[in-house]
Amino acid sequence: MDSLLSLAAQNLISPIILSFVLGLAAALARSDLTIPEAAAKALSIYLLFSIGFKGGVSVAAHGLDARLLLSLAAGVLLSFVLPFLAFGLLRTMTRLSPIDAAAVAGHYGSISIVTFVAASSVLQGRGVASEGYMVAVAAAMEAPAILSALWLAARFGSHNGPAADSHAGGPDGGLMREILFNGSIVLLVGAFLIGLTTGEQGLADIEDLIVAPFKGLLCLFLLDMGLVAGRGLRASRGVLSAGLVGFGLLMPLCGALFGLGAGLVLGLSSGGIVLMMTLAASASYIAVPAAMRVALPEANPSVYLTLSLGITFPFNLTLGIPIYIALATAAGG
Amino acid sequence: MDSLLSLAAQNLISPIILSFVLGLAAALARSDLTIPEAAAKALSIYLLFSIGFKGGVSVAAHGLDARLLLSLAAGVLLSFVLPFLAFGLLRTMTRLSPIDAAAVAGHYGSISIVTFVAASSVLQGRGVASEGYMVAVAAAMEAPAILSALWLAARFGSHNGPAADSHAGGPDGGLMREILFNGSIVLLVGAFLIGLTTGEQGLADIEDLIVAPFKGLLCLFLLDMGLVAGRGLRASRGVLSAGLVGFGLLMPLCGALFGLGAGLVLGLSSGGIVLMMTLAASASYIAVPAAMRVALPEANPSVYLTLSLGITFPFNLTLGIPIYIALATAAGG
Amino acid sequence: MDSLLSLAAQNLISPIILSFVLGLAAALARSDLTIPEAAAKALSIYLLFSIGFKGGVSVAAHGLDARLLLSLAAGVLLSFVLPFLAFGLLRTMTRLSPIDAAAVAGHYGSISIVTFVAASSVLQGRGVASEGYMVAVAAAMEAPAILSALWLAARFGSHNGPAADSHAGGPDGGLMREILFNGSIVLLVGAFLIGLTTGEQGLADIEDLIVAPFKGLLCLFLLDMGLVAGRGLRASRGVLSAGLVGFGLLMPLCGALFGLGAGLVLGLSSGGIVLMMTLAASASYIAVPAAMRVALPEANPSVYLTLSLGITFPFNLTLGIPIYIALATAAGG
Amino acid sequence: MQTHKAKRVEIIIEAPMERRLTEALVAAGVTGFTVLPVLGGNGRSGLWSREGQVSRAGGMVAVICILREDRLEALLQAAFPLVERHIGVVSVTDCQVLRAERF
Amino acid sequence: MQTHKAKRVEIIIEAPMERRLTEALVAAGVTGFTVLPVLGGNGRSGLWSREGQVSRAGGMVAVICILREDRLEALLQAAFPLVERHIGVVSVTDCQVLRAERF
Amino acid sequence: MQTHKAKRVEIIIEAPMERRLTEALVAAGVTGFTVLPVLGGNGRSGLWSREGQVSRAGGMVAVICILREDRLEALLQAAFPLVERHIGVVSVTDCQVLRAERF
Ligand SMILES: Nc1ncnc2c1ncn2[C@@H]1O[C@H](COP(=O)(O)O)[C@@H](O)[C@H]1O
Ligand SMILES: Nc1ncnc2c1ncn2[C@@H]1O[C@H](COP(=O)(O)O)[C@@H](O)[C@H]1O
Ligand SMILES: Nc1ncnc2c1ncn2[C@@H]1O[C@H](COP(=O)(O)O)[C@@H](O)[C@H]1O
Ligand code: NA
Ligand code: NA
Ligand code: NA
Repeated sequence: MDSLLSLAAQNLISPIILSFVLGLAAALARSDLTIPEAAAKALSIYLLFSIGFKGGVSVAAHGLDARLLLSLAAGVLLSFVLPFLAFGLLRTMTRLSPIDAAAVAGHYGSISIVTFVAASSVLQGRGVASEGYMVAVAAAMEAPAILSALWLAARFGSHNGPAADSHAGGPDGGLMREILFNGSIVLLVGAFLIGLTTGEQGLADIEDLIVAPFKGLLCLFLLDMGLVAGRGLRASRGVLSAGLVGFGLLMPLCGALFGLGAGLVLGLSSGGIVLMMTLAASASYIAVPAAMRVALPEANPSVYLTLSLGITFPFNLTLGIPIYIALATAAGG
Repeated sequence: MDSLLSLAAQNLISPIILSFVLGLAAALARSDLTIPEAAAKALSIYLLFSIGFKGGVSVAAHGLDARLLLSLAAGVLLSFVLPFLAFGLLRTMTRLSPIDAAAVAGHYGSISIVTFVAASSVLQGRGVASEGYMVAVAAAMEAPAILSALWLAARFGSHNGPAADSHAGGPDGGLMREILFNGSIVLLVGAFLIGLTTGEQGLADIEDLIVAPFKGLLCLFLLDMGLVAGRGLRASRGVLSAGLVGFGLLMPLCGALFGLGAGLVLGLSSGGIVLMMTLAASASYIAVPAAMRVALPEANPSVYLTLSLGITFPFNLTLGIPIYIALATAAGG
Repeated sequence: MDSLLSLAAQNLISPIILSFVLGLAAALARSDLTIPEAAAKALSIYLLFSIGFKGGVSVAAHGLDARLLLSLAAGVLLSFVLPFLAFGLLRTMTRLSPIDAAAVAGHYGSISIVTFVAASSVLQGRGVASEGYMVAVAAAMEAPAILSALWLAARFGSHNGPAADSHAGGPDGGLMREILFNGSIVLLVGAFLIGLTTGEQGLADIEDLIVAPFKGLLCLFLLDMGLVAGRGLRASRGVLSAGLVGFGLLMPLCGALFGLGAGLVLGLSSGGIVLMMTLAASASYIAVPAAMRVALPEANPSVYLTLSLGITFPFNLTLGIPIYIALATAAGG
Repeated sequence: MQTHKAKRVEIIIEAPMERRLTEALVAAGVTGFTVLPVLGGNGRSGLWSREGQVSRAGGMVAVICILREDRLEALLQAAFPLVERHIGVVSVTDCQVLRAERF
Repeated sequence: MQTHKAKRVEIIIEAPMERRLTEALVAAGVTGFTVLPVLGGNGRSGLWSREGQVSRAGGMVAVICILREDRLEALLQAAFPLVERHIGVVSVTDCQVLRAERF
Repeated sequence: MQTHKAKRVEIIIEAPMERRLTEALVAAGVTGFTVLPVLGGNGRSGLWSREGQVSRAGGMVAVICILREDRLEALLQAAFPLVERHIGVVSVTDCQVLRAERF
């Protein structure tokens, strides 16, 4: 417990977290500070390319592993299953309509790559190794949850819901392609493969870009995330009931426990378990919202964006990651 | 005198100044070279974050200082007072209307952070130390001058001027909040506090981003400043009378003398005095113009933008900074 | 032959080429991955500034050379002459109209700076030195080809073609100024002069920006080029006949032979010959298309953009550069 | 100068739906349109701005389409199913164009 | 397809005034509008372009507002004090909308 | 509130021609206009989008010009030679403006 506290405190006093807090505070104080949209997108491309590449290089160095395929399968399974848990919790804890609950549930089965990056960064700062292929697991977990959400909406939603959608281009081939060839998945997997192919030599070529300034650029990205989260919280004050906030804090812990279980069963390293927990605990705010706008337009976007970005993301960033590290250590991971 | 010349020459043959000159020349030759607006904004966010952070780390290392508070107070005072001097000079030397003169005066009480960065960079290149908290002084000097300008406009402007404004949302709470929570102030102060909190450890985390490529990115930013200044000069050829140009060259020198006085009284280090002079000598072209568009819409924006960006900024960058260093040295600072 | 193959293979397995391939594949798979336009422009400004500057520093270090002027003259001559060769080939191999053929021909006389950068990067990776002033040759080769194209269009095009244009502001003073003070020429030449003036000292100031992360940023730029080339190929499937594709592969080889001849006559170093070949072999996709839209609006932009970016650029990047290196070595360069 | 009657249709729609809308337009024979970026807006679902978005999810675009009067009905039929269930605003204005043969 | 008469108001105004304008619109009961970016322009105060600006100070935005005819007067009353003293252009066009109940 | 009749002209044209168009407008006495960015579009020369461009070459912009009815002919005369040979769409709408003296 003691070490958990000191771990959390140490985590909180890092430029990365404080940059997020600065953005959050600026937005809540209604400052006009903004990161241009193009710069924020460029930063996210940098982060995806960089972690994908480094993951690939690490797999190239340590060799392919039977556990890689099992971990991918476990990630896909978690992504499929967690929305059902989330849906159940939401229907119990909140008054969300089935459609809204299904949409939110989809976000919690999928993942937040920035939370993953932040956790990797903390692990690295503490010298804890982890499996390079966890990046591929992250990519594999992005999409399956969307299908679970659509199924939940079709099963429990009203009749003119997702059904009506299909004639407007709903969960059709177009949407599946969009989800699978989503920019962030393609970039993450592509950079992973480039890293895998070019290995240490490739890394030496470009490490002055993808290693050295990484933490600093992550700070700037989190500054922007703080601004966006803060503006979202301000804009949707009315939206968040106590039940929703409770869900936004409870669900990541539940997800993390599933991640812990998976990690232990797979026999991942201690760092790998932490990353699996983080993936399971984190909620999407890029790929899934876009898919939901297309496939479940009746669902209220401010509910899922605010929950995922305004509650769960800051929770994971500040308290969640230290908790997952403590739990993984306690579980003898 | 000799050393002033060689100092100026050495200053002029740096990639930083030459990048500015390149931008200026390209714009005057009507080249279509442009830096995208989003990239320029991203660069300025980088610069503000970087110098704020480094200032904070330096204060964390050297300990808080009674002089910090006194310097902040001196900065605020200078920012309040200099517009009155500027207004007097403008009414004497030029035919500007009282409203236009008040608007220009506000710019000269406030500061240009890029001029400050350029001066820091020259000092650092020469191995001259300065107080880390001068960054906080810079932030404190941004806003007060705006109030002086509004007061001058209300006192000396025509009757339907600023008065009429108040019912359109003039120098009201909204405007005060916008000025105080202006993006660049928030970012500078926020990064300063992050640097102060995380100290050397935080710097080690992100110095590959905020220290190593700093000078190079400053070059690219100054390339853009040159382009903008050149386009401004071209667009407003008719606007600049000899009197206005004279003011744009004289006022920074006057401001610098006030800064010198303040620095000597405060007992700042030689580098600190140069920075205080630079702040007093520089004129705003970001925060104050935006505030003037809201509060003094009758004032002609091309007058104040051209003066501040097309005359005073290049003057400070090329000749001003060496002069201030020579003066500070001569004053035994 | 053997070494050519291993050279090509080695070239192909670099992060730079693979990033291009990733972009190409993502676009062909209709992924929504995009690099924001502002970020792509910012990257190209970085590349131009960086290679211009480094070229200037290298000339400053090795001293000015009589060959510099001769190389510039040779470059200008090649740029004037190659469009005639291209026009002849196009009229023989394809059914393009004279106007379209003239427009395409202009692209092949001019150059692609990214191909040049990629070749420099391969040379540097193999420790082969080259003349720093080749950057200036690149700048000198951008524009002359445009004049040849306009002349070809006027001579062989229909009567209401370029003639009608002149009254709409055609190949008039405005256009000439636009071509000569084109952003990329100005930036390349300007940065070259800054590097020449500030020399090694200037480089030391900013090398953490313009040297260290260069290869990594080139990867990101090529990722974007792959995306754009892929989208272009997809959008203009109908446009590319077998004859056109053949031209897009043959013309760079012909150009490279002219470049080889010029390099040998000038007595350039082995690296310099490779760069001269690369310049002659490469085709413009920035400066020339913009000029053609203004001066030859009847020419079909999808023909020249697809050829230059979708066929010749990838060919040069993957196979061309290793071939030119092998040829230059074989010629005892 | 000779001008001809036409209609100008402006559709403001969520960015993730842009591709579906333009495909539906093309399928309905409406092959000329222009897409403008949108910075922000306000409506029943509240205030938003592009710089306040993490992703394109909440962003919007404006699709402008100039067409002959007799094709308007086909366009509206094609666009309606998409804007009906999604956030979107459609307005139609009378206009005059040069070169009627283009539309 | 059934359409209904409405008005399309386009207000081009300096970027620093955007927030004040949209707040005034909301206060006047005009809750639907869309903000478009502006690249540059020309007017009595001369030529400008966004890439030639150091700051937003000189930039502008276009606010588009589609509303029922009977609300137009309220909008103009709300917007006028702001555009009067600031740089700004207001134009009103007749248009047709689908789904009248939204406006 | 008192409004006055005017015309709103919208010209969608290739970005490399923007400067020529606006110079022609100014030469024809049309000194007020606003330039909006364009993200993409479709037409006889096919689909394009700004993020799919390496250079400005294929990009377009929209120039909006509000002016008094009696100046419309001069504008169209000035713009026509440019849009005729280049890719471009011109539409004219009736509108109402505040402060007629500005136009
Ligand atoms: N009356 C309107 N005029 C112009 N744009 C509107 C209007 N109503 C809605 N919009 C735009 O459509 C978006 C979504 O509207 P809503 O579905 O009402 O939230 C808003 O954010 C605006 O960008
Ligand atoms: N007649 C007009 N049509 C369209 N936009 C205009 C017009 N007049 C002014 N503008 C826009 O409003 C800005 C300021 O106008 P002004 O106050 O006349 O300088 C210009 O830069 C244009 O962007
Ligand atoms: N009918 C139209 N309505 C709106 N924009 C159009 C129309 N036709 C063409 N455009 C725009 O003009 C560009 C070039 O058109 P085109 O010359 O037909 O290829 C297109 O990419 C669109 O951006
Ligand atoms: Na999850
Ligand atoms: Na000052
Ligand atoms: Na060539």
